Amino acid sequence: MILSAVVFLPIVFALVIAFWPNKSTLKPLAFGFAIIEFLLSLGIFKYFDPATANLQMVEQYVWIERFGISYFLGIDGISLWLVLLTTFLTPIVLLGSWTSIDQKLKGFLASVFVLQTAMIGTFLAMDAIFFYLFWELSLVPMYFMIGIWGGQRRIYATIKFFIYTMIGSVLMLVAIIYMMFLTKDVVGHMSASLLDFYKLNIPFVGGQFFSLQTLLFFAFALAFAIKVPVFPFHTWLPDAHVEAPTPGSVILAGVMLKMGTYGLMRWTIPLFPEAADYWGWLFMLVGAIGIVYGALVAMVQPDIKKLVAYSSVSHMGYILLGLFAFNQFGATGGLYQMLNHGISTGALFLLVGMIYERTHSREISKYGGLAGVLPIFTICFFIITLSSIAVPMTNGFVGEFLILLGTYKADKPFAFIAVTGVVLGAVYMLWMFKKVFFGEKGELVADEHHPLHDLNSREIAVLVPMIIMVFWMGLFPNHFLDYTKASIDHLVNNKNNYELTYQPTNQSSITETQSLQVGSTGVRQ
Amino acid sequence: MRARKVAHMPSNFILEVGLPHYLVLSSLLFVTGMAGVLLRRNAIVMMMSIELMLNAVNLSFVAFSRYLGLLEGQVMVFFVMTIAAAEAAVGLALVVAIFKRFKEVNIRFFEHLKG
Amino acid sequence: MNHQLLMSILILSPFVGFLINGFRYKKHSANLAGTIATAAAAISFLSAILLFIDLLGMPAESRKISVSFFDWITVADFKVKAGFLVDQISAVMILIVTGVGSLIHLFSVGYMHHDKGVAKYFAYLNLFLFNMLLLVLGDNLLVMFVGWEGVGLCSYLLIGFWFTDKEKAAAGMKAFITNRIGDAAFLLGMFVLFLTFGTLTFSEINALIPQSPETSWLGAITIGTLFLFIGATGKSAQIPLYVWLPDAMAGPTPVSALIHAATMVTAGVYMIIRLNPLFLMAPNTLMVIAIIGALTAVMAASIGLTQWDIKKVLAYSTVSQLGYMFLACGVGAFGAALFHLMTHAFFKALMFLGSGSVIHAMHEEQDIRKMGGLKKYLPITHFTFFLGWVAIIGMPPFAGFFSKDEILWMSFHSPLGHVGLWALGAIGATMTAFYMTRLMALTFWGKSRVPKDVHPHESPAVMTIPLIVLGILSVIGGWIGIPHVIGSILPGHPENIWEHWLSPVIKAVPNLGHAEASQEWLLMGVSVTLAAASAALAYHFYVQDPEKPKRFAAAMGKFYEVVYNKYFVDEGYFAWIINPLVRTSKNIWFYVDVNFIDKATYVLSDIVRGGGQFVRVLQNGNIQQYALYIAIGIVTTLAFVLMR
Amino acid sequence: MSPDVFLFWFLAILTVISGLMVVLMTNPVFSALSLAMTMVLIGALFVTLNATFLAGVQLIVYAGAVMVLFVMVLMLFDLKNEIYAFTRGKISGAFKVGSVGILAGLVIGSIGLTASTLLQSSTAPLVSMSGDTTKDLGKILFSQYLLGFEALGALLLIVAVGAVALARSKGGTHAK
Amino acid sequence: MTNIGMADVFRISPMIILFLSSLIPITIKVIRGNNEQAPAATLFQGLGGLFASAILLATVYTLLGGGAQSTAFARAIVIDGITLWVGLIALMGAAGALLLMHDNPATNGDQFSELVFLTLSSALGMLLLVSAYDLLVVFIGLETMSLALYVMIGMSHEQKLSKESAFKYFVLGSFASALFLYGISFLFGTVQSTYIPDIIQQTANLIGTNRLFMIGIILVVLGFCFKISIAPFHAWTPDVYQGAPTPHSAFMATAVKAVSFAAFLRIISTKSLVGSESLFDFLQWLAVFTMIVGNVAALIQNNFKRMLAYSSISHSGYMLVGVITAGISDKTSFANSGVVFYLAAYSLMTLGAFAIICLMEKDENTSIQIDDMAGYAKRHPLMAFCLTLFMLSLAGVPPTVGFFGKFYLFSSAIGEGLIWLAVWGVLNSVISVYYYLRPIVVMYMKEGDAEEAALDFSATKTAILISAFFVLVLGIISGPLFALVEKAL
Repeated sequence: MILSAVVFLPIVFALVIAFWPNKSTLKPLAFGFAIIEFLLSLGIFKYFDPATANLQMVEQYVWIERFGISYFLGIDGISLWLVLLTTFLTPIVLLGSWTSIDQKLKGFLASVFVLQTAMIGTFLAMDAIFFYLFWELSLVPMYFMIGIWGGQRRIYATIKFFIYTMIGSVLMLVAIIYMMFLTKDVVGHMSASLLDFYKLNIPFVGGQFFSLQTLLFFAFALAFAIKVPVFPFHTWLPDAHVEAPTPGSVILAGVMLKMGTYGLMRWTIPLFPEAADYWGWLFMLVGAIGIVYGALVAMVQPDIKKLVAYSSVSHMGYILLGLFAFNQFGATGGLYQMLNHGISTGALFLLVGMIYERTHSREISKYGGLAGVLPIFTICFFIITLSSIAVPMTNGFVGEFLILLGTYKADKPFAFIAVTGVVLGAVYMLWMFKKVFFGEKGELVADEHHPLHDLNSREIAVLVPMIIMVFWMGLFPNHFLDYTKASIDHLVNNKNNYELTYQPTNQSSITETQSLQVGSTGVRQ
Repeated sequence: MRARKVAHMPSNFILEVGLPHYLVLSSLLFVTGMAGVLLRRNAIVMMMSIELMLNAVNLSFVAFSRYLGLLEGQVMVFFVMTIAAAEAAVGLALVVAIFKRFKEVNIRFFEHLKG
Repeated sequence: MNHQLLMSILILSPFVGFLINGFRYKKHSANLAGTIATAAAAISFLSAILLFIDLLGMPAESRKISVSFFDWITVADFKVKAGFLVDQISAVMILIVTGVGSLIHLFSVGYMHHDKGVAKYFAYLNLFLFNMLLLVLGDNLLVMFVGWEGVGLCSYLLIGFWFTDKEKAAAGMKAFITNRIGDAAFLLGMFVLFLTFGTLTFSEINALIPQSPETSWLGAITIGTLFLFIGATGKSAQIPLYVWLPDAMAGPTPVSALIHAATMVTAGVYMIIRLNPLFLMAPNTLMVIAIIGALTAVMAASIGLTQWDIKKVLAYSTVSQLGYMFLACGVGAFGAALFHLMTHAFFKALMFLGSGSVIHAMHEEQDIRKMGGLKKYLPITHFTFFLGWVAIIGMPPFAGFFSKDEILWMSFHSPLGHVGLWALGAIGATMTAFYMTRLMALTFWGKSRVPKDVHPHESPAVMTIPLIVLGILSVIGGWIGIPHVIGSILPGHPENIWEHWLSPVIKAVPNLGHAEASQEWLLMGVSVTLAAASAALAYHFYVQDPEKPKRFAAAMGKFYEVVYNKYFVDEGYFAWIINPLVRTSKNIWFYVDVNFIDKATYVLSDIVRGGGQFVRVLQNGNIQQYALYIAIGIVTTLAFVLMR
Repeated sequence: MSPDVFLFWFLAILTVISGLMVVLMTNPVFSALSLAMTMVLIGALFVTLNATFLAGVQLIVYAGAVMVLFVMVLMLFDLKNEIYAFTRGKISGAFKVGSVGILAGLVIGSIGLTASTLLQSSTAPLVSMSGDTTKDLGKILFSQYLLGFEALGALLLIVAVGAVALARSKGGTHAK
Repeated sequence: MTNIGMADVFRISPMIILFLSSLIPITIKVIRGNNEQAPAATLFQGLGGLFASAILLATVYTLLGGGAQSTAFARAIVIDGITLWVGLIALMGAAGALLLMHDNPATNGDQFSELVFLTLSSALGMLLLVSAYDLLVVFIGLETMSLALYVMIGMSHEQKLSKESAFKYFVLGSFASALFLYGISFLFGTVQSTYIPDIIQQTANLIGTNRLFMIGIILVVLGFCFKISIAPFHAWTPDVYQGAPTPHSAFMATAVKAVSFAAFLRIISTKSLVGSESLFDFLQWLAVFTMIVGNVAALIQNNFKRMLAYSSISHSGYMLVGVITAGISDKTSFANSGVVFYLAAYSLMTLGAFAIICLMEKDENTSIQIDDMAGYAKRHPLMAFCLTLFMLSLAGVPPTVGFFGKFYLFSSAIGEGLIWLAVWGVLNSVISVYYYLRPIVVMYMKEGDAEEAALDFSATKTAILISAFFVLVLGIISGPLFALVEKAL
């Protein structure tokens, strides 16, 4: 039950907020709700067994019997931290937007909670259609968030965001449906259960694009690639980030992008192992290009937020690289980097939002010398910058190191390309840092009429958890990796006949618990 | 093959009148009516063209009925006639209503809805 | 005492200092902040001494204090512990780092007395110490890398300490980014080593190395060590990544002394020494290291001949001296490298602090053309600086002589060495003597060119005490490594303690032949004579006939211009790497993102919209047109279906 | 050429001509008259097909009632020769004529190709159709097609009410 | 000769009750001396009739259980699953339209009784159409439905556009029925019957060989394509939807479309038609063409109704995919039920969307431009939310019913191997997202005059809220409903 509660509690919160009569107590209420949700999600640890790669805390109920669609929630090491990341970021986001969002507050808070449900659901749903439902649902609140509370070109950005993501996901829907028909032969009835999908044995023909597994692979991969976003599909991201309000940017960068990489990890790679192997180079290539490209373009951005957005492209390139390295280092690093990116980029957006609140400008050239005026802000920004450029002892380093190691092990040329990202990452971040914080006071900073105030206690309270996480994850990665180890080992070692099982807890289960040994027969070899 | 057909067709075709003749006649009337709908701008003439089309259909029904020996075809015609009359009534009522409003029955004046 | 606790104190004491001063970042009291920081450094130094004493108490073969705190990263067979190791090498290093560090902290109290950000300054300094200790103590490459990046970070912070000056902030950034290039290679090196040996722990790597040297250029060890060496060139300012170090002089002078002379910049050398058995198995890499080291030594020295900024001269001197250390590593004389590292730490820290004292006295003036004759104003500074000077130009029996001589000798004598390397080294030494003498002459001797409004005065005691201590060390520091040929003629035949101490952890150069004492004497004599002669020449140039250098420079013409402008390396980097990169970035952003990908999307949407417009035109409101569509539809369908 | 055949050709040609006249006459009244003539001729063709009852109905309902309705409305509008009787666009005109022509060609072609097989499948005797069919028609109408017949009744009611309502509709609630 | 007795009358009792109740309002009006009674009373009479008819329809179906014995009047009609479900959809659509008419300035007030009569009559024609088992009855049903509609549109209080649209609808509709009828005549000539099962039975023999049969079947199919507005037979749709009073547009988009599809399904949903691959190929192209035309044209519309009209065209394209699938699949039921479910879903959401337009119309001459909706979210937050729901549902965003409609539809297509159609479908739904989002954008993201309106209830709002409720709830629990539909078909 705890998973259901974690997934759907935010919706309940959203409803309560929508009908809450008192406008002045809305913010504390919502913040309290978010904290409750976070505490509840911590409860997962009580039942979570890090030693097994099995699906845990499974809840499965028949939903649409005709198509074998079920209400199917489950958690394993891959999704655990992403769920936690979501619930962790939400209260921070709410606290961070305490003063910046004043208009249509109810709608905003409700959107945040609906979004939370959608994101957690995406990470926990183990049924393709159920997953797709959350996947698409997440677009709507984010669409509103950008569109209503966003900047000047918000409408352009939000529609671009929506349509880009939609294009990818509808093809995935077609692929999902097709696979549901395929399950008929394996489990005897149509099924949308991911566990049944894993049992599929889809014929693969190397070198032929129009072959079944390849097409399905690309249908899934495209959806996730656009969300990630992978290099040629990334242009929605800077626009969305720049226009989104701070909380929107934080959630978008912090969690929503992870939905793409999570999808690759959970769906694309284990479902289509041969195709993933065969086309892995392509994804490593675009990942590597993304790293360099994102960094180079970030370097010349005049807008801080855009810079951070392009840095996201670069960082997500690492994750892609790690995932398609197909070894433990890459996969672990990729997963870890998802969390890191959530923390560091989320915090960066929060910081940018804080300064934007003060000056109403994000133009780098108008700043300068901030370090002398806002020391605390500078320190926080600097720490997060360090995390972002993966300085050791911060979280970013662990992820990036493992990814690069995995990549080097898998495919050296890509590691060489990716390693330039280490340098370029420092270049654009520090360059920006120099321009904004060092040097003489810029026109905004020196403005006598609007003296800038350093961070207040609320803002510090927002940033402190992030900074703690930065160092905690950087110094004690094993605290986190211990939980993911079993799952990732299982994923990497059994990639070509990946299966998940679980101990059934209720009667209405429609999935057999015994895994069929499809890997040993059939076309897979 | 084709030459022989051309040589023999005319006499047969003219002398032995059968179902195809009626069908061809009906189709000619039908397309004439269609052409009327497509070409004439007067709303009433368009409606008349539609009536012409319906009549052509009737002819085809009756011809089938006759040559297949099925009375149902005539029943169909009966129904079609009634409906055609009803259509005409409604159509003319509409045209009158439009005329009252626009003082015009040329359809080129009814192009407000477009795009 | 418990080693773990001792180690914790050693490492964490500066960190605690950092935290305390960090949270007091707004405070202006230099005394309090300085006391805290210096105390933290001193506690660290004490622990280091205690550890060292423990180490001494152990039998020579198993001199090793290894402490592991927790498992840091564990993924599959990649297991890295937060483990620290004190052995003969790192023991020397921690003593240098904490000892010299403590002195420089103390010096800073005086030097930074009037600075508003003094608490911040000391926090950074302590943080640097912490990171440097991590670097030195780490028992595996990854922990070393933590410190490696950490010290780079602190260097960045301290170079850009006066961040309101754009130039200084830029210098910090330059340092960090240049270092990052090296770090990226360091990462790759680690990957190669991990995938080759399955571990990153020094002891395990050194245990797993193959028996015979690897001759191929593409062998894993060669490639791995080359990558590590590129990493070292970044940190230790070697060609081609040395450019950041002269700019790093933008930071406060004690920082230059600590970070950019004594400790951090030697990290690359230290890393190579740490992995000496591995490097020995990669003769190709060693060759590269030796050549790069020698070239750097000469090139930096030549630039040093022309500079007017007191700190820039010292900076190029540092680059040059680091070149010597690499030369030593490259010829397999790791012990000599570490030895020079240590003596260099003494005399270069001394000289930097001395220059700091001068600058302090001159009210932040760094141009030596505006000094001269300071000897009478700053007697202590002058005296200690003098000691540093004789040490660095390699005059026996000062510290620099022993270490540099050892390097030169080995570069000639070692099977990995070459007479050419020796020649380069000797040329470098000659130049060193020249520019150092020039520096002495222009600063302290001769006529005063001090502007009228500046009244130089001797520094307070907190600043002179460290100078004195370091001066003493510069004199006696070399005596622990007296070569055999000299030792044999000295009374009491002092042993080469240094070699003896290091022998368990430093592999000797294989196939080292027997050396003729006369040969060694000869080379020693040549280098000392050259140095002395060039020092005399410089004295003549800058004290006796100050017009000569100008004439000489004019005679050299273009060549002087090139050298004076540091061979235009910075400009070259800008012209060929940085500017093109920025331009490319702008272009790809503009052409790929904005004008291609987005345009393509727009074109797509325009096509869709165009389709909409087309349908809209067709939907012209005319019923007959609509009926025509129906007719066309029917005709097409009929034709399609019936004709098939 | 037997009288039947002659009659057919005579009626057919006249029907086509009058049908064309409906379309081609620029004066709507002439069109209406041509249509009336066409309907009469079709009624005559019904007779040649032994559908005498329908021929009668055709005359009464179509040529009588419907045509009267048309002419009446025409008179109401008092329309003369029209200047813009036909559509003007040349391309669309070509398309229109072309599509109609092709349709005719396709249908006639199909009839020609299918003619031989058309009657083979027929098993019902032709003789039963020779006599008066009115009675049989009535029987079928009130048994097999009863529902349709009833529905037709409802339809007529609807149309009647509807036409009245349409005629009486005064326009907007805010009509001036 | 067949005997016709009370059993047959029982089977058509839904239609009878509908017909009778349709007479009530006008009779009362006549009795009252041509004075309108209270609109609410008229409305309730109409709704009552529709409700009673629905109940009876369900009862008849339940008692007969579908199958062979549920035919009536010499097999002229059949009460089977399609009849039941699509009949219910049509009645629901009519009821919704009535609710809208009650409030809409273009339809309420004067002549409301006649409108109710005509609406119910049109619904009668629809019931006839969905239950027709004979092409003749199909034709009669079609005409009854259409003629009533022509009049309804022409009766609008709005004087200019509605007349034009009624006339256009009438001319094109008659033109299409003539073609349809011509097709029937060929079918009659070749099959010698207009009875649908006969035609289906004979299809296998005739389809490849007999060209006249082919012409007949094509003309009949295309006649339906006209009614369901498949491009290029769609051209009437935008003009008529725009010009007609909004309640009538809603009526057309829901009920008319649903029953036309149902009748189409009846004819096409048989394996035997597959004999003509070319026909099915062509229909597939038509489906794709329709989606594209509808979507790209909707993209650039600013008039909300016109946009919805084009969107309705594109939805016809989606549903045609389902119809084609039904036509080629062995197990007709799945695709059939997919189409029927989609019809229900589409009716719900499009009714809601039109209802909101109704709500915005101040007087009969208003035309709602999308750009005019700025600030609507502030004025009517609840309604704006509902419209958002409808738009997202139309766009096929889960968990609304629109998503599941598409899911079932495209599932069936994919199951039958028509993947490329499904791909076209989903890609088109991406295009559609753009224009469905536009009203949302304008409502929420553009500033408009914004004094919050008082919360009052009206018939239209009731319709909106009910639709919204079902759009959401049926989305979440679509499974049981789909199972029910599938069981019935």
